[in-house]
Amino acid sequence: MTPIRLRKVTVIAERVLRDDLLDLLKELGATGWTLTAVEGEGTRGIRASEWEGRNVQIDTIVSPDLAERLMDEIGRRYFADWSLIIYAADVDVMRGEKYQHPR
Amino acid sequence: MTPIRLRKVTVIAERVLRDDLLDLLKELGATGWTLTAVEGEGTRGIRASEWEGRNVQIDTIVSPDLAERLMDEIGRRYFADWSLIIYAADVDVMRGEKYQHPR
Amino acid sequence: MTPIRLRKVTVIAERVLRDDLLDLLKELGATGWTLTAVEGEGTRGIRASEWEGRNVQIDTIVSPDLAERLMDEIGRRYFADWSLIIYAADVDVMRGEKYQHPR
Amino acid sequence: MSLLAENLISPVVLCFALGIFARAIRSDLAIPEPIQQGLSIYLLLAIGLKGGAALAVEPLAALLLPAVLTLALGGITPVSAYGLMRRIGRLERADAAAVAAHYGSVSVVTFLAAGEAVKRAGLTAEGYLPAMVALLEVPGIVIALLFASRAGSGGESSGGNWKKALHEVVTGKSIVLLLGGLVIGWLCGPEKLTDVQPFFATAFKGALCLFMIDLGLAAGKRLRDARLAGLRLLVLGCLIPVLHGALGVFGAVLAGLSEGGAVIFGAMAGSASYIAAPAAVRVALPRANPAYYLTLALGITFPFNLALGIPLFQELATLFHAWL
Amino acid sequence: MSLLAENLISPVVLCFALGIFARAIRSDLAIPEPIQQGLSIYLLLAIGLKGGAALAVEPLAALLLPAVLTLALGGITPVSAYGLMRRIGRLERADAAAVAAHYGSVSVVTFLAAGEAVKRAGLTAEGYLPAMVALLEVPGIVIALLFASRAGSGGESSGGNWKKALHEVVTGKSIVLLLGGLVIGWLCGPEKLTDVQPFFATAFKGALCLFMIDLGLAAGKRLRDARLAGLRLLVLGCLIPVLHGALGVFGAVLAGLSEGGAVIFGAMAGSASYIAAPAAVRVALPRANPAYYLTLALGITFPFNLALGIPLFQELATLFHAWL
Amino acid sequence: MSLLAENLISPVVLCFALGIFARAIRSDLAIPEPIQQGLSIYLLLAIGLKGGAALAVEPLAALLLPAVLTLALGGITPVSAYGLMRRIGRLERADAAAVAAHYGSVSVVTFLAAGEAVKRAGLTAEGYLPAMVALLEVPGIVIALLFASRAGSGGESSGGNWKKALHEVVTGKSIVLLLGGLVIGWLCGPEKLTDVQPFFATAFKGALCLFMIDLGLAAGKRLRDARLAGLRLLVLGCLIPVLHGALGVFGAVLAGLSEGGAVIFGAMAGSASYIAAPAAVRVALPRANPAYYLTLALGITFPFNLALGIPLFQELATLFHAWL
Ligand SMILES: Nc1ncnc2c1ncn2[C@@H]1O[C@H](COP(=O)(O)O)[C@@H](O)[C@H]1O
Ligand SMILES: Nc1ncnc2c1ncn2[C@@H]1O[C@H](COP(=O)(O)O)[C@@H](O)[C@H]1O
Ligand SMILES: Nc1ncnc2c1ncn2[C@@H]1O[C@H](COP(=O)(O)O)[C@@H](O)[C@H]1O
Ligand code: NA
Ligand code: NA
Ligand code: NA
Repeated sequence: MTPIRLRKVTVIAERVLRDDLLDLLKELGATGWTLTAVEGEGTRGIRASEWEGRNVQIDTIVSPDLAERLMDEIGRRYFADWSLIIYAADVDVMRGEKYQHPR
Repeated sequence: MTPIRLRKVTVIAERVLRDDLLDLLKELGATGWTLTAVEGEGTRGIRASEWEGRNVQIDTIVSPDLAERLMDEIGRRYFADWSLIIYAADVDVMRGEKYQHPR
Repeated sequence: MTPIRLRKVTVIAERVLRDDLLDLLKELGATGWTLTAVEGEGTRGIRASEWEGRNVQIDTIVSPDLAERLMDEIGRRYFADWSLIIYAADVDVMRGEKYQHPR
Repeated sequence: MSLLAENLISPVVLCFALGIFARAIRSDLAIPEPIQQGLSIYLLLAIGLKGGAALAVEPLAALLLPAVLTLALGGITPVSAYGLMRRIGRLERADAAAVAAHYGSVSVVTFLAAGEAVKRAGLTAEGYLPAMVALLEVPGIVIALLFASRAGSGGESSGGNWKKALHEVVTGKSIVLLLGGLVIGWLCGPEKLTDVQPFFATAFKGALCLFMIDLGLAAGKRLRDARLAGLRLLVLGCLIPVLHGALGVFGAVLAGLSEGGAVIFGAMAGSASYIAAPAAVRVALPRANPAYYLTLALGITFPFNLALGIPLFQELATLFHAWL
Repeated sequence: MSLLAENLISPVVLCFALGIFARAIRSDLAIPEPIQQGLSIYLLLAIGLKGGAALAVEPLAALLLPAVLTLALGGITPVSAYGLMRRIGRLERADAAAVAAHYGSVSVVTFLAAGEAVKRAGLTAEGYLPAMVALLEVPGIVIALLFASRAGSGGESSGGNWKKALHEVVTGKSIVLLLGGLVIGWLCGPEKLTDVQPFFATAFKGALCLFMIDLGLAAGKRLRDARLAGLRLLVLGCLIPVLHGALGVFGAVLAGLSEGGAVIFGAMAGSASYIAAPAAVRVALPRANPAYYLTLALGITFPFNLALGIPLFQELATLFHAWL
Repeated sequence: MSLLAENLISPVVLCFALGIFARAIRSDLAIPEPIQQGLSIYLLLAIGLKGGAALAVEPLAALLLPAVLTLALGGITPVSAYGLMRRIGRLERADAAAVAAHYGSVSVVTFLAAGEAVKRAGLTAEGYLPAMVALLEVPGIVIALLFASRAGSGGESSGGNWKKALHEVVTGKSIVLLLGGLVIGWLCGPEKLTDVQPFFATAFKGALCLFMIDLGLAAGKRLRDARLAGLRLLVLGCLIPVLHGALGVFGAVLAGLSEGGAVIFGAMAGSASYIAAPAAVRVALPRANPAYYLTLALGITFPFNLALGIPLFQELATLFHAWL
């Protein structure tokens, strides 16, 4: 089996955004996600979610196109008011076709 | 010190597979691993491991050769019956030689 | 918005090093970090931090220059006595300029 | 009817309902995973200790008959569940075997709830019953694996999986804690346990409430799946506990157990495990679809027993006791 | 003065101080997050159960007057807090609204500490007060959102946020557990709760101590920020609890509550929530800076009430009771 | 001999054995990390509170002699452990120093187990002993660092590490909770603690059982390493507790403590810390191999003391008391 080159988009954000972000991913056509509870510090000092627990890191593997759209859309919606970071990287995925087509 | 380019193979799977997967990594010659407890959703809706806790994400840094073998072997053994995703990416590793030779 | 190519430096180390490593990142000019609690095994069998809990994985997104300096400096300080792994990879970051300039 | 209300209006049952309700309104209420695991460790150990202390003052010979009965039930219930799931439920072999493994073992919380109901009714039950719970864990999964392996549905390496699944059950934390508690309780006897009773006995019911909230949250999730499972499975999920439960009550009365003990035996036979069994089944029968067995055990049969099954077993126990 | 010492030298208050101290010396002491969440689930449920058991033996009509009083306070306190934050605190609209939402609801731990102080003073309080805490959670956040939306500071999709924030409050775990506990306690009544009391009632104060250590650690972090918040906010953080608390005590005495009940009403009115409100505000008013509301609620007003506010409300309650 | 059986057949010791057993059969039983941390926070605070309440009714002058004894033991035991590890154990300087730091401080659980044994034997012990445990934490690590720094094995920046390690010990959560509990207990006195006693005192033994399971799991892992450590270390891991324990018992009897107090002092001197010390040593002596100190402290000396050491100290205490 040859792996297929796709993009892994990573969003690290306050936990209150968790459900919103996952809904958005589905809406735009991602086939899955993986979420990790993380801690973090960035340019905004204080974290309101402190009482709500740590940050969440959401990774989703998608086609390069979708990666671009996802990043733009999340940035557009959340950069103004929320504390988050978004980045993407290349990954070679087994059964890659499974993650390419929006469901 | 110049870093050496290696591959980071990531497997995200149900927690019941944890020990099997780690044994397999050792068997095939990986020198180490890092495991993170994660949550996730993919194309299979339900997760039997729910009672057993979340998914596990296993990262292992290996030589490009071994990466290929690892991915093939894990795919061969588990893709039919289990819920998991496997991907790899390039990383530049300090003291890279340490992770290249099977122990 | 076009993402900017930066480097993600990852350090996985015993938890006792946590504060030291984060201080060092700040000192050298990283603008932020994300920390995940992980488990792991490598070439050193036993982990003193067992009682102190698991390993920590620290990811920091920085400019390529700084990435190099960070990796060198952390390696120089900790490779002799401590159990840790350091690697870096390319990532395309939204609002990338935010993470480029040392604060 | 008043027995029913009496059974439903208790902190333990209402906490379960609170969990289901919270899930229904999409509340963010969640028992953190480590707390949930800590609670189940606590509950299993506490049950074991209590049973062990009872064994310490019991002549071991008295255990023989109930043990035989337990093993008999452990043999009959998975076979009956398998047959019903194949014929009426129309499940594949692997799926039916997986479900059978669950009905062959015991839901510890149903066991506890039956114990509470017995106590509330002013009855008593044999103290050694936790030992029977441990005994009942093993045969169910073995028989289920036999069914599955006959069909070769255990995967290519089904030989290896066999051994693994048995190891999973026998060394699984549920059995280790239950048996461990039994042995410790038995070695120490009631007197030496006095100092740990405030923690393991007095606080038990309250801790169980927290655990029930978590179970309610999990069951609430499954309840939604229940609709998808189809009417056949839904009916079976209510029928099987009645059948097996009646059998358990009947057998227990026949074996000379007290009325309270018969109720609890009914709950043991009529319930389906959702803590120990799923892990073992996932390992042994990866091809079986978890949606079936989790939904049946946790989403249908467990709430059914909590609300209706236990009061029914109480009625049956009274009835059979009067008859025999 | 001796009332003050009496109030400060208690395990609960000293555990809070221990947390602050540990933070000050940069100790690595930390209550793991799941334990902290487990404790808050336990505390809220226990408070609810206690209140519900009290409701079960209370004629419901007796609740009318206190409920009206609670809603009145729930209307007045956020308006007053908003005004003070705008005029004297010189905060932006969104920030002032966010702070107002916090002062409009109740700090559950201050509520508990007031209950303890009342008990220590040999007084009693009405048992239904936990129901009032739940009632007071909602109006504060609604009024705050009204202020913010008038200014359009709710973000582009502020309509959607409105609904979301309300959902967040009403289905938030704090309310679900508090109300859930109330209903369960009320349905079961004191007698059926007997078995769970060792866990939920007898062990309560000790578990609260652990929770207070965690709060102390969190407040210790905020205390450092308090200096940055500036003198104006620091003064307001002490002034508002005095104002609102006096109002609460006065209203309660007027409504015919006992002296002990009046103290607790004072603490309810004078305290600022730091568990339920922050999450709702973060969703509804993302533009508001968390540094203001968290520092005020947790870093300034909470310790102030614990140390000085509660003894003051006790004095006031005695005074007003003598007057009226 | 019957003393031995009496000591071994207790829920606390058997839970430790259960943990070792579970590890041996490769069970998946595990106490989640946050629960384990929560338990150790609880245990340390509870011990502190108990000691503090005892201090509150004790004339402070009575503490002088035991404190001097404690400091003396804190000075002698690391030196003796260092010497033995260098000569007989043939360890490097850094490794020997690291081990010495562990034997210089106290295993809190051994301390508790000794307290239980004393109680079971119908004896009583001085209430202020927890204060001595806290006192004994510091000298061991300081002396060990002195040994290591003489050899320059503290790493390039050993000056910095010195300060850091001391900070780590003094502000470490163990000391903060133990001392914090002591101060709170002392300020409140027994009476004001009444309300928190159901949680911190009555439930204590049971909670300790859960903690022991976790220790058993950890020790089980180390037991396997014990074989690798070689016969020399294995012998030393049993010899040192006997030597130091006898010294502790003797000193305590000499200082006029009760027989029960002497047993506990023996356990304090003869035990090796495995909660506070490892973290401090890892920071201060990164070159020391954790395999040595963890295996010795947790895998060998701790089970040795639990099974054989404590009964031995009991015999010795009776003997010395009769002599002197
Ligand atoms: N340079 C960085 N490297 C890694 N993670 C970062 C970085 N900057 C921010 N983050 C993560 O993104 C979250 C939000 O960042 P910010 O909006 O800058 O406060 C932080 O809590 C971190 O988890
Ligand atoms: N597109 C994706 N992006 C990131 N993680 C995924 C994706 N699809 C699946 N996963 C992860 O892999 C696990 C198994 O996926 P599946 O076998 O598709 O159910 C999920 O629980 C996720 O943690
Ligand atoms: N080959 C590897 N792949 C992934 N993680 C590793 C690898 N080797 C070591 N690690 C991580 O780095 C930590 C320290 O490794 P070591 O110093 O080799 O014991 C381990 O606990 C793992 O979390
Ligand atoms: Na059954
Ligand atoms: Na208020
Ligand atoms: Na010692």
